[in-house]
Amino acid sequence: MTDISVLVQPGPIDLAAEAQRAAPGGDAGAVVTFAGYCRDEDGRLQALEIEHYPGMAERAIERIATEAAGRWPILNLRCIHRYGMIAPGEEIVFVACSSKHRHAAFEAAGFVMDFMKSKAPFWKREHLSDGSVGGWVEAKDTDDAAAGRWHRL
Amino acid sequence: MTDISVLVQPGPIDLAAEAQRAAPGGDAGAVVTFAGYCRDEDGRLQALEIEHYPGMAERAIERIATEAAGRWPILNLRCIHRYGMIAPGEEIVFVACSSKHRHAAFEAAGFVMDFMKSKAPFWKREHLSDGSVGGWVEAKDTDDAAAGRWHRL
Amino acid sequence: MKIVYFAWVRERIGTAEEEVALPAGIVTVDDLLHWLKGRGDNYAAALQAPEMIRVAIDQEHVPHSQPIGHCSEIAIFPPMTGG
Amino acid sequence: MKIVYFAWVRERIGTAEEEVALPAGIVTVDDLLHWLKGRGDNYAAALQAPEMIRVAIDQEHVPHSQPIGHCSEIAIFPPMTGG
Repeated sequence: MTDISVLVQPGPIDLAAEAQRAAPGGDAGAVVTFAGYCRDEDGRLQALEIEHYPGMAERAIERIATEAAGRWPILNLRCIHRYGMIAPGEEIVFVACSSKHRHAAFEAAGFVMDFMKSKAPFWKREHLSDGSVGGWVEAKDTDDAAAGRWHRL
Repeated sequence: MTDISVLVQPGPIDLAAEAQRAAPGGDAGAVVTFAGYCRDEDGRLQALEIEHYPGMAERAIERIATEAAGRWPILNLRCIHRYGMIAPGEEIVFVACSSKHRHAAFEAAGFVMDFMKSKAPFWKREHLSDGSVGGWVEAKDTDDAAAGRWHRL
Repeated sequence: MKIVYFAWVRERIGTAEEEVALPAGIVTVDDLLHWLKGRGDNYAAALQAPEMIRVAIDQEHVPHSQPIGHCSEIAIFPPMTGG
Repeated sequence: MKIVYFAWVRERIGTAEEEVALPAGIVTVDDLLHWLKGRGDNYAAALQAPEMIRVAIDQEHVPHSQPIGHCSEIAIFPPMTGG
Protein backbone atom coordinates (compact mmCIF):
# COMPACT_ATOMS: atom_id res chain seq x y z
CA MET A 1 0.00 0.00 0.00
CA THR A 2 1.50 3.31 -1.03
CA ASP A 3 1.50 6.20 1.39
CA ILE A 4 0.48 9.20 -0.76
CA SER A 5 0.52 12.82 0.39
CA VAL A 6 -0.31 15.86 -1.72
CA LEU A 7 0.12 19.52 -0.84
CA VAL A 8 -0.88 22.58 -2.86
CA GLN A 9 0.43 25.68 -1.12
CA PRO A 10 1.53 29.27 -1.71
CA GLY A 11 4.60 29.20 0.53
CA PRO A 12 8.10 27.87 -0.09
CA ILE A 13 8.84 24.15 0.02
CA ASP A 14 11.37 23.27 2.73
CA LEU A 15 13.58 21.04 0.62
CA ALA A 16 15.94 20.19 3.48
CA ALA A 17 13.03 19.08 5.66
CA GLU A 18 11.53 17.17 2.74
CA ALA A 19 14.82 15.37 2.12
CA GLN A 20 14.89 14.24 5.75
CA ARG A 21 11.22 13.31 5.68
CA ALA A 22 11.79 11.20 2.58
CA ALA A 23 14.41 9.04 4.32
CA PRO A 24 12.67 5.71 4.55
CA GLY A 25 13.78 2.98 6.95
CA GLY A 26 12.52 -0.55 6.68
CA ASP A 27 12.01 -1.97 3.26
CA ALA A 28 12.82 1.06 1.09
CA GLY A 29 16.18 1.02 -0.64
CA ALA A 30 15.73 3.98 -2.97
CA VAL A 31 14.41 7.52 -2.79
CA VAL A 32 14.16 9.69 -5.90
CA THR A 33 13.27 13.34 -5.55
CA PHE A 34 12.49 15.93 -8.18
CA ALA A 35 12.44 19.67 -7.59
CA GLY A 36 11.36 22.06 -10.32
CA TYR A 37 12.64 25.64 -10.13
CA CYS A 38 11.76 29.00 -11.58
CA ARG A 39 14.57 29.84 -14.05
CA ASP A 40 15.80 33.41 -14.37
CA GLU A 41 15.60 33.37 -18.20
CA ASP A 42 18.82 35.39 -18.42
CA GLY A 43 17.46 38.13 -16.15
CA ARG A 44 14.34 38.71 -18.25
CA LEU A 45 12.04 37.28 -15.59
CA GLN A 46 11.06 38.95 -12.32
CA ALA A 47 8.64 36.27 -11.17
CA LEU A 48 6.34 33.51 -12.29
CA GLU A 49 2.72 33.81 -11.20
CA ILE A 50 1.02 30.47 -10.85
CA GLU A 51 -2.75 30.34 -10.92
CA HIS A 52 -4.50 27.17 -9.84
CA TYR A 53 -7.98 25.69 -9.51
CA PRO A 54 -8.37 25.10 -5.77
CA GLY A 55 -9.78 21.71 -4.99
CA MET A 56 -9.31 20.29 -8.46
CA ALA A 57 -5.56 20.87 -8.22
CA GLU A 58 -5.27 18.55 -5.21
CA ARG A 59 -7.64 16.00 -6.74
CA ALA A 60 -5.80 15.92 -10.05
CA ILE A 61 -2.43 15.37 -8.36
CA GLU A 62 -3.91 12.69 -6.11
CA ARG A 63 -5.26 10.93 -9.16
CA ILE A 64 -1.85 11.06 -10.87
CA ALA A 65 -0.15 9.77 -7.69
CA THR A 66 -2.69 6.95 -7.34
CA GLU A 67 -2.12 5.96 -10.96
CA ALA A 68 1.64 5.86 -10.31
CA ALA A 69 1.10 3.72 -7.21
CA GLY A 70 -0.89 1.26 -9.32
CA ARG A 71 1.87 0.96 -11.89
CA TRP A 72 4.97 0.64 -9.71
CA PRO A 73 5.61 -0.95 -6.29
CA ILE A 74 6.28 2.31 -4.50
CA LEU A 75 6.14 2.81 -0.74
CA ASN A 76 5.86 6.58 -0.31
CA LEU A 77 4.92 9.29 -2.75
CA ARG A 78 4.85 12.95 -1.79
CA CYS A 79 3.83 15.71 -4.23
CA ILE A 80 3.93 19.43 -3.46
CA HIS A 81 2.97 22.17 -5.93
CA ARG A 82 3.10 25.88 -5.16
CA TYR A 83 0.89 28.66 -6.48
CA GLY A 84 1.12 32.46 -6.35
CA MET A 85 4.20 34.55 -7.09
CA ILE A 86 7.50 32.68 -7.39
CA ALA A 87 10.87 34.39 -7.80
CA PRO A 88 13.67 33.06 -10.02
CA GLY A 89 15.67 30.45 -8.13
CA GLU A 90 12.71 29.41 -6.01
CA GLU A 91 11.23 25.94 -6.21
CA ILE A 92 7.81 25.46 -7.84
CA VAL A 93 7.17 21.77 -7.45
CA PHE A 94 8.58 18.82 -5.51
CA VAL A 95 8.10 15.07 -5.76
CA ALA A 96 9.66 12.40 -3.54
CA CYS A 97 9.17 8.72 -4.23
CA SER A 98 10.54 5.77 -2.26
CA SER A 99 10.62 2.17 -3.34
CA LYS A 100 12.42 -1.06 -2.58
CA HIS A 101 14.45 -0.77 -5.79
CA ARG A 102 15.64 2.24 -7.72
CA HIS A 103 14.02 1.78 -11.10
CA ALA A 104 10.46 1.94 -9.75
CA ALA A 105 11.30 5.12 -7.83
CA PHE A 106 12.85 6.78 -10.91
CA GLU A 107 9.97 5.76 -13.17
CA ALA A 108 7.19 6.78 -10.79
CA ALA A 109 8.75 10.18 -10.05
CA GLY A 110 9.20 10.86 -13.77
CA PHE A 111 5.64 9.77 -14.48
CA VAL A 112 4.18 12.05 -11.80
CA MET A 113 6.16 15.03 -13.11
CA ASP A 114 5.15 14.43 -16.73
CA PHE A 115 1.48 14.38 -15.73
CA MET A 116 1.68 17.35 -13.36
CA LYS A 117 2.94 19.43 -16.29
CA SER A 118 -0.10 18.88 -18.46
CA LYS A 119 -2.89 17.25 -16.42
CA ALA A 120 -3.09 19.26 -13.19
CA PRO A 121 -4.91 22.64 -13.26
CA PHE A 122 -2.07 25.13 -12.89
CA TRP A 123 -1.23 27.98 -15.25
CA LYS A 124 1.94 30.06 -15.33
CA ARG A 125 2.22 33.73 -16.25
CA GLU A 126 5.45 35.68 -16.54
CA HIS A 127 6.13 38.96 -14.74
CA LEU A 128 9.04 40.63 -16.44
CA SER A 129 12.00 42.53 -15.03
CA ASP A 130 10.87 45.74 -16.78
CA GLY A 131 7.75 45.69 -14.58
CA SER A 132 5.35 44.55 -17.28
CA VAL A 133 3.19 41.48 -17.11
CA GLY A 134 4.21 39.08 -19.82
CA GLY A 135 2.06 36.43 -21.42
CA TRP A 136 0.73 33.17 -20.11
CA VAL A 137 3.21 30.37 -20.61
CA GLU A 138 2.02 28.29 -23.54
CA ALA A 139 1.49 24.59 -23.16
CA LYS A 140 4.23 22.72 -24.95
CA ASP A 141 3.60 19.87 -27.34
CA THR A 142 6.62 18.22 -25.77
CA ASP A 143 4.79 18.14 -22.42
CA ASP A 144 1.80 16.41 -23.99
CA ALA A 145 4.19 14.01 -25.67
CA ALA A 146 5.94 13.41 -22.35
CA ALA A 147 2.65 12.44 -20.73
CA GLY A 148 1.67 10.41 -23.77
CA ARG A 149 4.76 8.21 -23.61
CA TRP A 150 3.35 6.54 -20.48
CA HIS A 151 0.14 5.36 -22.14
CA ARG A 152 -0.36 1.65 -21.89
CA LEU A 153 -0.16 0.03 -25.31
CA MET B 1 30.28 22.85 -18.82
CA THR B 2 29.08 20.52 -16.11
CA ASP B 3 30.21 21.11 -12.54
CA ILE B 4 31.08 17.61 -11.29
CA SER B 5 31.91 16.72 -7.69
CA VAL B 6 32.62 13.26 -6.33
CA LEU B 7 33.01 12.21 -2.71
CA VAL B 8 33.90 8.78 -1.32
CA GLN B 9 33.60 8.87 2.45
CA PRO B 10 32.96 6.71 5.52
CA GLY B 11 30.63 9.12 7.32
CA PRO B 12 26.94 9.83 6.86
CA ILE B 13 25.69 11.92 3.96
CA ASP B 14 23.89 15.05 5.16
CA LEU B 15 20.86 14.76 2.90
CA ALA B 16 19.25 17.97 4.14
CA ALA B 17 22.42 19.93 3.42
CA GLU B 18 22.78 18.21 0.05
CA ALA B 19 19.20 19.11 -0.87
CA GLN B 20 19.94 22.77 -0.13
CA ARG B 21 23.26 22.62 -1.93
CA ALA B 22 21.56 21.16 -4.99
CA ALA B 23 19.19 24.14 -5.31
CA PRO B 24 20.41 25.77 -8.47
CA GLY B 25 19.57 29.35 -9.37
CA GLY B 26 20.10 30.75 -12.82
CA ASP B 27 19.46 28.51 -15.73
CA ALA B 28 18.57 25.26 -13.98
CA GLY B 29 14.91 24.34 -13.89
CA ALA B 30 15.17 20.78 -12.60
CA VAL B 31 17.03 18.91 -9.87
CA VAL B 32 16.77 15.14 -9.53
CA THR B 33 18.28 13.42 -6.52
CA PHE B 34 18.71 9.76 -5.77
CA ALA B 35 19.50 8.33 -2.34
CA GLY B 36 20.17 4.62 -1.89
CA TYR B 37 19.57 3.17 1.57
CA CYS B 38 20.53 0.08 3.50
CA ARG B 39 17.33 -1.98 3.82
CA ASP B 40 16.62 -3.88 7.04
CA GLU B 41 15.77 -7.12 5.18
CA ASP B 42 12.96 -7.84 7.68
CA GLY B 43 15.30 -7.54 10.65
CA ARG B 44 17.80 -10.09 9.33
CA LEU B 45 20.48 -7.49 8.72
CA GLN B 46 22.55 -5.73 11.36
CA ALA B 47 24.75 -3.76 8.97
CA LEU B 48 26.19 -3.65 5.50
CA GLU B 49 29.96 -3.46 5.27
CA ILE B 50 31.16 -1.71 2.15
CA GLU B 51 34.70 -2.30 0.99
CA HIS B 52 36.16 -0.03 -1.65
CA TYR B 53 39.32 0.45 -3.68
CA PRO B 54 40.60 3.86 -2.56
CA GLY B 55 41.63 6.03 -5.47
CA MET B 56 40.04 3.89 -8.14
CA ALA B 57 36.60 4.38 -6.52
CA GLU B 58 36.77 8.15 -7.01
CA ARG B 59 38.23 7.80 -10.50
CA ALA B 60 35.58 5.33 -11.61
CA ILE B 61 32.74 7.56 -10.37
CA GLU B 62 34.33 10.61 -11.99
CA ARG B 63 34.53 8.71 -15.24
CA ILE B 64 30.84 7.74 -15.02
CA ALA B 65 29.89 11.34 -14.18
CA THR B 66 31.94 12.68 -17.08
CA GLU B 67 30.27 10.22 -19.43
CA ALA B 68 26.84 11.41 -18.20
CA ALA B 69 27.86 15.04 -18.72
CA GLY B 70 28.79 14.21 -22.30
CA ARG B 71 25.45 12.63 -23.00
CA TRP B 72 23.03 15.11 -21.42
CA PRO B 73 23.11 18.91 -21.02
CA ILE B 74 23.47 18.86 -17.26
CA LEU B 75 24.70 21.76 -15.14
CA ASN B 76 25.67 20.15 -11.84
CA LEU B 77 26.34 16.57 -10.93
CA ARG B 78 27.24 15.48 -7.41
CA CYS B 79 27.97 11.87 -6.48
CA ILE B 80 28.67 10.62 -2.95
CA HIS B 81 29.36 6.99 -2.04
CA ARG B 82 30.01 5.75 1.48
CA TYR B 83 32.18 2.88 2.62
CA GLY B 84 32.58 1.08 5.93
CA MET B 85 29.78 -0.13 8.20
CA ILE B 86 26.29 1.08 7.37
CA ALA B 87 23.25 0.39 9.56
CA PRO B 88 19.78 -0.35 8.15
CA GLY B 89 17.97 2.87 7.37
CA GLU B 90 21.20 4.75 6.66
CA GLU B 91 22.01 6.10 3.25
CA ILE B 92 24.75 4.45 1.17
CA VAL B 93 24.88 6.57 -1.94
CA PHE B 94 23.61 9.92 -3.16
CA VAL B 95 23.40 11.56 -6.58
CA ALA B 96 22.10 15.03 -7.38
CA CYS B 97 21.80 16.27 -10.94
CA SER B 98 20.57 19.65 -12.15
CA SER B 99 19.63 20.61 -15.66
CA LYS B 100 17.62 23.18 -17.55
CA HIS B 101 14.86 20.64 -18.23
CA ARG B 102 13.70 17.66 -16.27
CA HIS B 103 14.24 14.77 -18.66
CA ALA B 104 18.00 15.27 -18.86
CA ALA B 105 18.22 15.38 -15.07
CA PHE B 106 16.19 12.18 -14.66
CA GLU B 107 18.15 10.35 -17.34
CA ALA B 108 21.58 11.40 -16.14
CA ALA B 109 20.85 10.53 -12.50
CA GLY B 110 19.52 7.11 -13.53
CA PHE B 111 22.54 6.52 -15.73
CA VAL B 112 25.01 7.38 -12.96
CA MET B 113 23.24 5.06 -10.53
CA ASP B 114 23.14 2.16 -12.99
CA PHE B 115 26.87 2.47 -13.55
CA MET B 116 27.79 2.98 -9.89
CA LYS B 117 26.12 -0.37 -9.16
CA SER B 118 28.34 -2.40 -11.44
CA LYS B 119 31.27 -0.28 -12.62
CA ALA B 120 32.66 1.39 -9.49
CA PRO B 121 34.92 -0.67 -7.19
CA PHE B 122 32.70 -1.17 -4.13
CA TRP B 123 31.72 -4.50 -2.60
CA LYS B 124 29.01 -5.15 0.00
CA ARG B 125 29.06 -7.75 2.75
CA GLU B 126 26.23 -8.49 5.13
CA HIS B 127 26.58 -8.53 8.90
CA LEU B 128 23.61 -10.38 10.33
CA SER B 129 21.49 -9.70 13.39
CA ASP B 130 22.59 -12.98 15.00
CA GLY B 131 26.14 -11.60 15.12
CA SER B 132 27.52 -13.65 12.26
CA VAL B 133 29.13 -12.30 9.15
CA GLY B 134 27.04 -13.20 6.13
CA GLY B 135 28.23 -13.52 2.60
CA TRP B 136 29.35 -10.96 0.10
CA VAL B 137 26.43 -9.59 -1.84
CA GLU B 138 26.45 -11.18 -5.28
CA ALA B 139 26.45 -9.04 -8.37
CA LYS B 140 23.07 -9.19 -10.03
CA ASP B 141 22.59 -9.86 -13.72
CA THR B 142 19.88 -7.20 -13.56
CA ASP B 143 22.52 -4.63 -12.58
CA ASP B 144 24.66 -5.53 -15.57
CA ALA B 145 21.55 -5.33 -17.73
CA ALA B 146 20.68 -1.94 -16.22
CA ALA B 147 24.11 -0.59 -17.19
CA GLY B 148 23.88 -2.29 -20.56
CA ARG B 149 20.66 -0.53 -21.52
CA TRP B 150 22.59 2.73 -21.87
CA HIS B 151 25.00 1.45 -24.50
CA ARG B 152 24.95 3.46 -27.65
CA LEU B 153 23.55 1.46 -30.57
CA MET C 1 -25.28 26.63 -13.05
CA LYS C 2 -21.94 27.99 -11.80
CA ILE C 3 -19.19 28.43 -14.36
CA VAL C 4 -15.62 29.24 -13.34
CA TYR C 5 -12.86 30.49 -15.63
CA PHE C 6 -9.08 30.38 -15.27
CA ALA C 7 -5.97 32.00 -16.71
CA TRP C 8 -6.40 33.73 -20.09
CA VAL C 9 -9.95 32.43 -20.47
CA ARG C 10 -10.78 34.27 -17.23
CA GLU C 11 -8.92 37.39 -18.36
CA ARG C 12 -10.55 37.60 -21.77
CA ILE C 13 -14.06 36.99 -20.45
CA GLY C 14 -13.40 39.44 -17.64
CA THR C 15 -14.78 37.45 -14.73
CA ALA C 16 -13.61 34.53 -12.61
CA GLU C 17 -17.05 33.01 -12.14
CA GLU C 18 -20.70 33.52 -12.92
CA GLU C 19 -24.08 31.88 -12.54
CA VAL C 20 -25.79 31.14 -15.84
CA ALA C 21 -29.20 29.73 -16.71
CA LEU C 22 -28.64 27.36 -19.60
CA PRO C 23 -31.27 27.57 -22.36
CA ALA C 24 -32.96 24.37 -23.52
CA GLY C 25 -30.98 22.39 -26.07
CA ILE C 26 -27.58 22.71 -24.37
CA VAL C 27 -26.70 19.07 -23.84
CA THR C 28 -22.95 18.64 -24.18
CA VAL C 29 -19.86 20.61 -23.23
CA ASP C 30 -19.51 21.44 -26.91
CA ASP C 31 -23.02 22.94 -26.97
CA LEU C 32 -22.17 25.02 -23.90
CA LEU C 33 -18.96 26.39 -25.44
CA HIS C 34 -20.76 27.42 -28.63
CA TRP C 35 -23.56 29.08 -26.69
CA LEU C 36 -21.11 30.98 -24.46
CA LYS C 37 -19.16 32.14 -27.50
CA GLY C 38 -22.25 33.98 -28.76
CA ARG C 39 -22.73 35.96 -25.54
CA GLY C 40 -20.38 38.81 -26.52
CA ASP C 41 -17.02 39.82 -27.90
CA ASN C 42 -15.25 38.96 -24.64
CA TYR C 43 -16.58 35.38 -24.77
CA ALA C 44 -15.81 35.14 -28.49
CA ALA C 45 -12.21 36.22 -27.80
CA ALA C 46 -11.81 33.68 -25.02
CA LEU C 47 -13.39 30.77 -26.86
CA GLN C 48 -12.39 31.48 -30.46
CA ALA C 49 -10.33 28.29 -30.70
CA PRO C 50 -12.50 25.69 -28.93
CA GLU C 51 -9.98 22.92 -29.60
CA MET C 52 -7.63 24.75 -27.19
CA ILE C 53 -10.18 24.88 -24.40
CA ARG C 54 -10.19 22.41 -21.51
CA VAL C 55 -13.30 21.74 -19.45
CA ALA C 56 -13.85 20.15 -16.05
CA ILE C 57 -17.26 19.19 -14.64
CA ASP C 58 -17.30 19.08 -10.86
CA GLN C 59 -13.49 19.16 -10.92
CA GLU C 60 -13.11 16.22 -13.30
CA HIS C 61 -11.56 16.84 -16.70
CA VAL C 62 -14.04 15.84 -19.47
CA PRO C 63 -14.03 15.73 -23.29
CA HIS C 64 -16.11 18.25 -25.23
CA SER C 65 -18.53 15.51 -26.23
CA GLN C 66 -19.46 14.93 -22.58
CA PRO C 67 -23.15 15.53 -21.67
CA ILE C 68 -23.30 18.12 -18.91
CA GLY C 69 -26.02 16.42 -16.86
CA HIS C 70 -26.56 17.49 -13.29
CA CYS C 71 -23.55 19.18 -11.83
CA SER C 72 -22.70 22.02 -9.54
CA GLU C 73 -19.68 23.56 -11.26
CA ILE C 74 -18.22 23.71 -14.73
CA ALA C 75 -14.67 25.02 -15.18
CA ILE C 76 -13.34 26.37 -18.48
CA PHE C 77 -9.64 26.99 -18.94
CA PRO C 78 -6.63 26.88 -21.29
CA PRO C 79 -4.20 23.94 -21.54
CA MET C 80 -2.51 23.45 -18.20
CA THR C 81 1.09 24.47 -17.65
CA GLY C 82 1.99 23.22 -14.18
CA GLY C 83 5.14 21.57 -12.90
CA MET D 1 54.91 -5.65 -9.23
CA LYS D 2 52.33 -4.79 -6.59
CA ILE D 3 49.10 -6.76 -6.63
CA VAL D 4 46.10 -5.75 -4.50
CA TYR D 5 43.05 -7.90 -3.79
CA PHE D 6 39.55 -6.96 -2.70
CA ALA D 7 36.45 -8.53 -1.14
CA TRP D 8 36.23 -12.32 -1.38
CA VAL D 9 39.31 -12.55 -3.59
CA ARG D 10 41.24 -10.87 -0.77
CA GLU D 11 39.65 -13.13 1.85
CA ARG D 12 40.34 -16.35 0.01
CA ILE D 13 43.94 -15.47 -0.82
CA GLY D 14 44.46 -14.25 2.71
CA THR D 15 46.22 -10.98 1.99
CA ALA D 16 45.21 -7.51 0.81
CA GLU D 17 48.36 -6.89 -1.17
CA GLU D 18 51.70 -8.36 -2.08
CA GLU D 19 54.78 -7.74 -4.20
CA VAL D 20 55.39 -10.39 -6.82
CA ALA D 21 58.17 -10.92 -9.33
CA LEU D 22 56.51 -12.09 -12.52
CA PRO D 23 58.29 -14.92 -14.32
CA ALA D 24 59.09 -14.51 -17.98
CA GLY D 25 56.23 -15.36 -20.31
CA ILE D 26 53.50 -13.60 -18.37
CA VAL D 27 52.23 -11.14 -20.97
CA THR D 28 48.49 -10.64 -20.48
CA VAL D 29 46.14 -10.37 -17.52
CA ASP D 30 44.94 -13.86 -18.42
CA ASP D 31 48.50 -15.18 -18.13
CA LEU D 32 48.83 -13.54 -14.73
CA LEU D 33 45.60 -15.05 -13.41
CA HIS D 34 46.64 -18.54 -14.51
CA TRP D 35 50.06 -18.18 -12.95
CA LEU D 36 48.63 -16.87 -9.66
CA LYS D 37 46.14 -19.75 -9.55
CA GLY D 38 49.02 -22.20 -9.41
CA ARG D 39 50.64 -20.57 -6.39
CA GLY D 40 48.61 -22.50 -3.78
CA ASP D 41 45.19 -23.69 -2.65
CA ASN D 42 44.25 -20.21 -1.43
CA TYR D 43 44.94 -18.72 -4.87
CA ALA D 44 43.16 -21.59 -6.58
CA ALA D 45 40.09 -21.03 -4.38
CA ALA D 46 40.06 -17.32 -5.14
CA LEU D 47 40.61 -17.63 -8.87
CA GLN D 48 38.81 -20.89 -9.67
CA ALA D 49 36.28 -19.13 -11.92
CA PRO D 50 38.40 -16.64 -13.86
CA GLU D 51 35.38 -15.42 -15.85
CA MET D 52 34.08 -13.95 -12.55
CA ILE D 53 37.28 -12.05 -11.85
CA ARG D 54 37.67 -8.35 -12.62
CA VAL D 55 41.08 -6.73 -13.06
CA ALA D 56 42.27 -3.14 -12.98
CA ILE D 57 45.72 -1.98 -14.06
CA ASP D 58 46.77 1.27 -12.41
CA GLN D 59 43.13 1.74 -11.37
CA GLU D 60 41.70 1.30 -14.85
CA HIS D 61 39.42 -1.65 -15.49
CA VAL D 62 40.86 -3.87 -18.25
CA PRO D 63 39.83 -7.03 -20.12
CA HIS D 64 41.67 -10.28 -19.45
CA SER D 65 43.26 -10.09 -22.87
CA GLN D 66 45.04 -6.85 -21.94
CA PRO D 67 48.88 -6.94 -22.00
CA ILE D 68 50.18 -5.95 -18.59
CA GLY D 69 53.02 -3.76 -19.81
CA HIS D 70 54.68 -1.37 -17.40
CA CYS D 71 52.45 -0.55 -14.48
CA SER D 72 52.71 0.07 -10.78
CA GLU D 73 49.62 -1.73 -9.46
CA ILE D 74 47.33 -4.52 -10.54
CA ALA D 75 44.05 -5.03 -8.69
CA ILE D 76 42.11 -8.28 -8.71
CA PHE D 77 38.55 -8.41 -7.39
CA PRO D 78 35.05 -9.89 -7.77
CA PRO D 79 32.22 -8.22 -9.70
CA MET D 80 31.43 -4.88 -8.12
CA THR D 81 28.32 -4.38 -6.03
CA GLY D 82 28.20 -0.69 -5.23
CA GLY D 83 25.34 1.73 -5.15
